[in-house]
Amino acid sequence: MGFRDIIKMGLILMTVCAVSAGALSLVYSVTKVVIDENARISDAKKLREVLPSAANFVEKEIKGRPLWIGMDKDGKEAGAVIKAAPRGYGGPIKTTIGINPDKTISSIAITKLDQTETPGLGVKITMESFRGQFKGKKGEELKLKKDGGSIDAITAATISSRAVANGVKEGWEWYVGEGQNVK
Amino acid sequence: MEKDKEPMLFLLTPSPHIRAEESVRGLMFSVIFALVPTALAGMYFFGVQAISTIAVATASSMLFESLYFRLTAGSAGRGPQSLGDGSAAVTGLLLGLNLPPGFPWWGTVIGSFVAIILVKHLFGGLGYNIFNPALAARVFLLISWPVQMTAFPKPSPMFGNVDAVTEATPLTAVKMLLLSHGSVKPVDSVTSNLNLFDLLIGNRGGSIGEVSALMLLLGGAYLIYRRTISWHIPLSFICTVGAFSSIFYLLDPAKAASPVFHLLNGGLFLGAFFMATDYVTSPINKRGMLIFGAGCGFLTAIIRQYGSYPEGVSFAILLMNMAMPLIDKYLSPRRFGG
Amino acid sequence: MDYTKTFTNGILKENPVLVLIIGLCPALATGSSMNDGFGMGVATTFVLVASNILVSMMRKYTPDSIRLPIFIVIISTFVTIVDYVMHAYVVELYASLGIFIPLIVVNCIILARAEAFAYKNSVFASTLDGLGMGLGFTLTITTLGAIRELIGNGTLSFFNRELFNISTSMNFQPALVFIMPPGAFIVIGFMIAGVRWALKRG
Amino acid sequence: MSLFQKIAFRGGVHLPEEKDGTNGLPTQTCPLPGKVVIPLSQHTGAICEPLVKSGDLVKKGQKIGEGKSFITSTVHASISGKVVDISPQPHPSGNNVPAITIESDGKDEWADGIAGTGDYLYIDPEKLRAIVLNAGIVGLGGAQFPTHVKLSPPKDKKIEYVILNGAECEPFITSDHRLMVEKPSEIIEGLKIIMKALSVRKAFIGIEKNKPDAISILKSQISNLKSQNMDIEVAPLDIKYPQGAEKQLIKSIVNREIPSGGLPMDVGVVVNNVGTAHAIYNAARHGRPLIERVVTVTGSGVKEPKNLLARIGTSLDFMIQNCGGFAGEPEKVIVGGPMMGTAQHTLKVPVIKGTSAILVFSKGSARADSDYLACIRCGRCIDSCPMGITPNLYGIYYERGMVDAAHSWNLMDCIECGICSYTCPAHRPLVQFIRGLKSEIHKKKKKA
Amino acid sequence: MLSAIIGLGALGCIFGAMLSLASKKFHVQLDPREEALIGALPGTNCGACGFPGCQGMAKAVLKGEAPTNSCTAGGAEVTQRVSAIMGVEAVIKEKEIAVIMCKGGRKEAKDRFRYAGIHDCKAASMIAGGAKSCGYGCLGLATCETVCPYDAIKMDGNALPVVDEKKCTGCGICAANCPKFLIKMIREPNQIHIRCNSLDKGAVTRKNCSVGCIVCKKCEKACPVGAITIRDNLAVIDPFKCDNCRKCVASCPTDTIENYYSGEPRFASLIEKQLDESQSNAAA
Amino acid sequence: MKEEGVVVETHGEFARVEARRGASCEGCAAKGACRPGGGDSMIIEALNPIRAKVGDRVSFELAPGALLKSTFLLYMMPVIFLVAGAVIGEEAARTYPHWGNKETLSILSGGMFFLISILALALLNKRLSKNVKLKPVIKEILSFKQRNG
Amino acid sequence: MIDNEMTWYMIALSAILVNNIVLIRFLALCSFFGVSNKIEVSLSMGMAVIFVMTLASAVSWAIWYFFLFPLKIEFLRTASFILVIATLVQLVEMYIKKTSPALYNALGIYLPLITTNCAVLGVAILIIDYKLGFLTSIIYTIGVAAGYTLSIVLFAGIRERIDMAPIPEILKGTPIIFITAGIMSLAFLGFTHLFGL
Ligand SMILES: Cc1cc2nc3c(=O)[nH]c(=O)nc-3n(C[C@H](O)[C@H](O)[C@H](O)COP(=O)(O)O)c2cc1C
Ligand SMILES: Cc1cc2nc3c(=O)[nH]c(=O)nc-3n(C[C@H](O)[C@H](O)[C@H](O)COP(=O)(O)O)c2cc1C
Ligand SMILES: Cc1cc2nc3c(=O)[nH]c(=O)nc-3n(C[C@H](O)[C@H](O)[C@H](O)COP(=O)(O)O)c2cc1C
Ligand SMILES: Cc1cc2nc3c(=O)[nH]c(=O)nc-3n(C[C@H](O)[C@H](O)[C@H](O)CO)c2cc1C
Ligand code: SF4
Ligand code: SF4
Ligand code: SF4
Ligand code: SF4
Ligand code: FES
Repeated sequence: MGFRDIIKMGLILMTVCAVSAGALSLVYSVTKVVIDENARISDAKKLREVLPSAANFVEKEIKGRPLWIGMDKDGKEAGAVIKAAPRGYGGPIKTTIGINPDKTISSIAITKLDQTETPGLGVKITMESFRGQFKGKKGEELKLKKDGGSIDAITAATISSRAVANGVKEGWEWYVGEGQNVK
Repeated sequence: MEKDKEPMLFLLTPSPHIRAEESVRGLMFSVIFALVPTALAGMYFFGVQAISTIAVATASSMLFESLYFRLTAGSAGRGPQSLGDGSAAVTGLLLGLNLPPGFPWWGTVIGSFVAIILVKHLFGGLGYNIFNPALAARVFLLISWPVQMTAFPKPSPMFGNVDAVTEATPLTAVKMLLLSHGSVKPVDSVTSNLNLFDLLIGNRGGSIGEVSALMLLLGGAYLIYRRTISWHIPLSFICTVGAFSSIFYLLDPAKAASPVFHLLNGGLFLGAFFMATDYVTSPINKRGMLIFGAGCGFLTAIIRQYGSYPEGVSFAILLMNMAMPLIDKYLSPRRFGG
Repeated sequence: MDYTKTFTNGILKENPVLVLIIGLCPALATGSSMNDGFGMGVATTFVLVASNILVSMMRKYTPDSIRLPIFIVIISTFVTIVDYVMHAYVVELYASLGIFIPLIVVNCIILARAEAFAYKNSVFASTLDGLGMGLGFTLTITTLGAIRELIGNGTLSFFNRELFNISTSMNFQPALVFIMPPGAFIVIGFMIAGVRWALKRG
Repeated sequence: MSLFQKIAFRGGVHLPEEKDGTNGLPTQTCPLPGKVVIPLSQHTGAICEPLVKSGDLVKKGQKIGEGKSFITSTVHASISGKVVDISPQPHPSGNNVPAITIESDGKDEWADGIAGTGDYLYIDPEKLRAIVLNAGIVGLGGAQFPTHVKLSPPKDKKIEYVILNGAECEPFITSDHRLMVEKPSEIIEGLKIIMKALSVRKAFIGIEKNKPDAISILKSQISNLKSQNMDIEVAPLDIKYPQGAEKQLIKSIVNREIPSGGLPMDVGVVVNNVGTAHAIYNAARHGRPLIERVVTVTGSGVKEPKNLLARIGTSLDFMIQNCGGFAGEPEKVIVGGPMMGTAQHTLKVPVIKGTSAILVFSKGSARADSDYLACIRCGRCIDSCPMGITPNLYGIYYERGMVDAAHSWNLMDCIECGICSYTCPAHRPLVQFIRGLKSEIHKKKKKA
Repeated sequence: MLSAIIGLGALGCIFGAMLSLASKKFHVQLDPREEALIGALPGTNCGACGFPGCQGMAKAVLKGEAPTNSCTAGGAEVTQRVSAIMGVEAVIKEKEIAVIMCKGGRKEAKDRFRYAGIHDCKAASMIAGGAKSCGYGCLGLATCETVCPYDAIKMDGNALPVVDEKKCTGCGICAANCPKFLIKMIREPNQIHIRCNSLDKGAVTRKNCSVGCIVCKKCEKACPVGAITIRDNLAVIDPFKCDNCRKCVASCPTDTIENYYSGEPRFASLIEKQLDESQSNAAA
Repeated sequence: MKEEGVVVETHGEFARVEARRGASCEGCAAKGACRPGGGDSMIIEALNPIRAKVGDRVSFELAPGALLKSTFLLYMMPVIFLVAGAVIGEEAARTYPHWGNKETLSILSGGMFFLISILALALLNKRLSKNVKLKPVIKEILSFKQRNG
Repeated sequence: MIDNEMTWYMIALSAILVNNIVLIRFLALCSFFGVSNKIEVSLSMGMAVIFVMTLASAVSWAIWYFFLFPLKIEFLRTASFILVIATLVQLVEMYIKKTSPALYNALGIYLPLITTNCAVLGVAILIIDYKLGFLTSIIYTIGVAAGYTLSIVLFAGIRERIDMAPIPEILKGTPIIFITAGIMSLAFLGFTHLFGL
């Protein structure tokens, strides 16, 4: 096998690679649109879910922490949405928190994709029966009953439950302390 | 076959022609005997629930063992085996002692199955299993049913009413504090109101067999005195836990429990005297035993302090079981003249 | 050539996971529920069939000395396609399969079939072979997922829909260990034993 | 005081001694048997060729068999009478071995030319070796290794110590003990001969502490030796089996370890049994070949346990009858000690040079190992193995046919002391496994 | 898109060149026949062929170091397949079968002592040569049964091994492991065997065992083709002379000689028939 | 670790053995499917203390100690150098920010150190390959050449 | 989850124990089961994996940050990484073969096995997904490979023992070693979230 062969092999592989690259960029350009759209939709959906009273949202930022101000149909402020990622049993739990104008919690959202708790145990924090407890609460109420608040922990998943509660409370405190001042 | 009138033929065996009194069965029964005080203490504090859990564990282990023998009778490659060697009883008893009082009976039976069939016999039976059967079963149950495995009833001496009231074991309480990243209370809020005497006699929540440090020490001392086990593994295990928990305590007393607390709590004595010493799954040489014990101790301390489980003894022993073949291979005894 | 045999080989007799013991990582990692297992199986089957076809089509034009890189490029092209398509259209599945989708590239089954079969056989036979192997893989990993999900979670789900839930309907206490890593190893160990036993009996 | 008291070999076990039955009984001389069977192989090495034919008349002490190699020995008629048969006969080893059968004429006459030397201490070493060879002296400690070979160390090995082995560590046996108590001066004279032959100044007599009378008697006999430029010391030894095994003996007394595969002379030591020293004395002083020895007949199956001075070739049957016969039904008859002895299937087997004891277990008191479990890895065998090897592994390797693996784990160092089998709670016949593996290794070596 | 094509194309070009360079240095042609051969062999890796496992033999056959009929275990069928792959004519080795040269089971030959210890013949034979009263006889502890890789030996109720002629492949492993050297490998067509191994004098043998060869020489006289001779107190059959006429069987007073395997007598010509069949198979 | 092969040449104390991947691949389940690197056999020089002849099938072994030592040298040294280089690069970037981007510096310096170690190894190798201890040793003749086969 | 802020020993602990690549994360299983019959062999294999994986990560990192990412052709990641890895392995093989044939014999045979070891590609992708810096990537990679080495050596020790045990016929070989891996994995769960990892 001489030098020519080596060049030839390189060229053949190059052709294959080029064809492959072409095909891929085609697929990429098609799917990228869908992927981005999906991501946008799911984000927007979550915002709307935790703050149903708002019609659209404006993204703001305070000291590097993002915050979404909700506006109702009339352009009136309808509350805010913040995010938190407290450390649970299996890693961070991405929590989306909606806060009513009266500073009570409107709702919180955690999907299965947002967390890595143990299936069958900690994963129950994604269930409405747990998340629903936060509605309308604020301040010291946002703690587990064991810690003096009014949230029932999930059986055998105190750690996950406490993480969520503490995360929500911390986010709420931040909002009440600093986030409110954004305009 | 033999006619009565023919003179008896001489018996020929290879030398030696005498042997020590010890037998596998005798050793196993000495372990059972040494566990009696512990079991009684557990029964005293947890009443009927403890009795039934121990009974179900022991009986089902022996049942699975005899079932397995019946199923595989006549298959080649095995010497004679029978329930009579007592090893299944030890496994069952230890499994029972490793469970919380009142653990559901079906879970106990599954545990016995895991111990006897999955971990012991599928690996070749007595003498060949790599992992400690009772412990592997305990961890299997812990992972599978964490709720039931961590529901420890409050002790209620003298067959009092032990229903329903569960309480966190001291180690669990400490772990919850540690996992809350200091956001709740310092560690000594838990440890300071523990009564040393209660810890010693076993008046605390926990698995049936782990609560009474005194009875465990008694049994362990008996085993060492009878030379059923040697002191190497228990001593190095316990000392290492003591040493590392002291280090952690000195580093940050607010975030670590005291060494005394660590020594008296959890399954340390049960593990060190009765489970890490299981012949089959621990190194065979003395030097290896020291390393094995120290490894168990180190892992226990690390898991207790930094892991997500409140108790690390079971995991530590299982992990060291894995290293046992390597230890054995590279720490062979010193040969004469070499 | 016996096409039926070509097709059925991969299902039991030369089942990649259970008999050849290859392609273990995706099988174990993603076979924690029936749904994910099936998804992974289909994705792999697609890559397998597609690359088998292409390799077989190009076999006359592939120089021997660089066939390996060519196969790799072909395979990784299909894998990337699957990656993006899944990301676009089955987001949840995509999220739970995670890194194991790009890793289909290194799934030894695919390269092995390209080398050992497609490179030497006709397009039709290669298609069948890919389908058979893929089916064997999919069946295995779906079964594995089903067993683990049923015992470990008390449910069976398919296409993201829960078919039934014995933990609520029959008060079954699922054994969590089965959806955790140890369960995967243990279940597949018994599946291998089962297949061996079946093959031995004929 | 002296160094040996602190040093001990690693491993070993305390065995029940069981010596009370016979250690206080003075040696009795066994009556003359009507017939003796003298195997042509009573030693390590080449088997003897018979020097007589069927029908020949022989006298006590007459050489009747001779080997043709360096490592071999000679055998002698132990009674006077007529050779009636030369054919394979049962041997304590369990096999049938060519043997000369002599029927007694009842006269017990010495052969001609049996004559000793007065100044036996000054025999030329070369000549002494010839005397030892022609007296058929082999190790009486059990291994029956030809003693003249031990007395001829190669030039490059300097021998510093002679050790007399009076440990007698096996349970039941008391023959060396009786010999030491009854013939102390002969033993010491024998030792002196050995020391002279090897030109060694320093010697030890190792005796387990459970024989205080032997220790004190021998001590009293060696008090005035310094003048002869010889230093003999009695070394009381811990009571621990296998204290008498030469490697462990040397370790205990002079704290040297024979390297794997080595011999005592590699560490400058020669070890001889006390009986061997006694036999050397007899040969040098009186010209008497080795035709009798002390045998302990004991065990639960013997009516009157005794120490008998018996002619080589006397059948076990005859020995036991002279001890009052069996007590109850005998189940197991062993030649040698309970740890290393060989079980016999017939009482026709003769006493040979290495036979230190005949042990009879009556029904129910014998160990039968047909049921054993898998190794539970308790480590007892390893802890107590005096050679620091891994008996438990050998058992497993035998069962899996892994001969090479066993070889590489030092199998060949095993001295077959039997401790591992003794201690194993799973009742595994470890020594038998080891012997099986050793024979496979030898087979392989032969092939190669 | 363009950058993609150029990018990957460039990578491909470089790697293609590098790899072809590498493969040039490495390439060794693999013989596809090897795979086929391995497929044709039984795959038990018994080692009877003298090579390290089936793969070892395949390589040796390829290199011409081993004849195609080296696999004794596989017999005619495998030889024929291997030959077909190698494109040579099959020379089928006569199959050998293990024959146990002892009939003295528990009933016929008594023990002289009770043995306890490792339950296998090799170990037992180290204790006074084994418990059997006849020093040449079968110890009945099934070492041959354990070692046979083909499951061809089973102990019968009388503690004697029985060879399953269909399963036995003639590998000879049992013969090599019997400590009493009782197993002989004998050409398959031979069916008449003097199943005794005792070199004791007739009288001694008679005392020890009811079915042993007592050296009465009746079979020697009965044999019309002179296949039987007496050597060292034992009658022996020359397998190449014997034509399975069975006259000696009837003549033996102790029933030592026997038509070992049941069923139709197979004569020497059988091997030819086998050859014919395999060749017609090969043609098909 | 034992390997098997056939002696193709002998010279003095050494023999050249043609070895197959066989023994080590035996355990791997993927052996049927995998044809790594194309090559299937290679020639190794081994010590020949038992005087195997050309054509003999032999087993040979590299002493485990030597094996591990050389593995360590060959594989771990470059890795250690790479890490050291990367650390140095990163530290340098922290101390002298104007030298350049942290990542770039660390990858450059890592790569350089790596190359240095490879070069060093190549030099060292000349000596290593002369080291008899690192050569495999022929242990056993498995079967003699069949001269008339 | 690993990030750039973690100290090197935390990264290593996470990779070796808590998220052990084989027993917890299910990568590199084929060679884990394939080349674990002997302790020495698996140790050599482990070291070879450390070497190749580190090299592959370093090169992939460079390709990503200097080539794919700037050119906005991220979608070629899988294809170019695997191409790089395959080439790399062959080059390494060639290098060793040339410089030290003796060592090549002992070790080289395991190199090709690594090409199809999914952990190599897996780690290359993970360091990109985790957005790790160069040094962090290398440390993480070495940690992962060390975790592989640890488990394969332990496993080999256990397998040497299992090979001597009377395992029921039906489970002999592959099934029992899977069950063994299962119990090992069970024990490794004890490290779950150690140090909060
Ligand atoms: C396998 C396993 C998984 C676990 N997963 C979680 C989890 O996801 N979330 C959680 O808070 N605790 C989890 N735990 C921790 C235990 O359930 C722990 O006992 C509990 O958090 C504290 O007990 P409590 O909630 O009953 O007070 C898990 C434990 C185990 C054994
Ligand atoms: C082949 C062989 C050669 C021996 N050579 C000598 C020797 O030259 N000098 C010596 O003192 N002992 C020699 N011995 C004897 C041993 O040292 C030892 O005393 C004998 O084997 C019996 O010892 P035992 O009863 O402890 O097994 C030799 C033994 C054997 C087997
Ligand atoms: C386990 C074991 C125990 C032994 N016990 C004794 C003993 O108690 N007395 C003794 O004289 N020889 C004993 N021997 C034999 C000695 O090792 C050695 O062979 C002997 O003392 C050499 O002397 P000899 O050649 O004169 O017999 C024993 C050997 C072994 C292997
Ligand atoms: C000192 C000692 C400790 C033992 N510990 C255990 C144990 O922790 N777990 C267990 O299942 N069996 C234990 N056994 C019983 C037995 O050894 C065990 O079932 C074997 O592992 C089965 O092969 C023990 C036995 C003894 C003698
Ligand atoms: S017989 Fe051998 S292995 Fe057993 S204890 Fe004695 S020297 Fe050790
Ligand atoms: S004494 Fe017996 S059970 Fe104990 S380790 Fe030794 S062989 Fe095993
Ligand atoms: S033929 Fe040989 S191996 Fe078989 S049982 Fe008889 S003595 Fe044992
Ligand atoms: S071991 Fe004996 S019986 Fe079994 S196949 Fe081989 S030759 Fe035949
Ligand atoms: S699939 Fe992961 S290494 Fe084979």
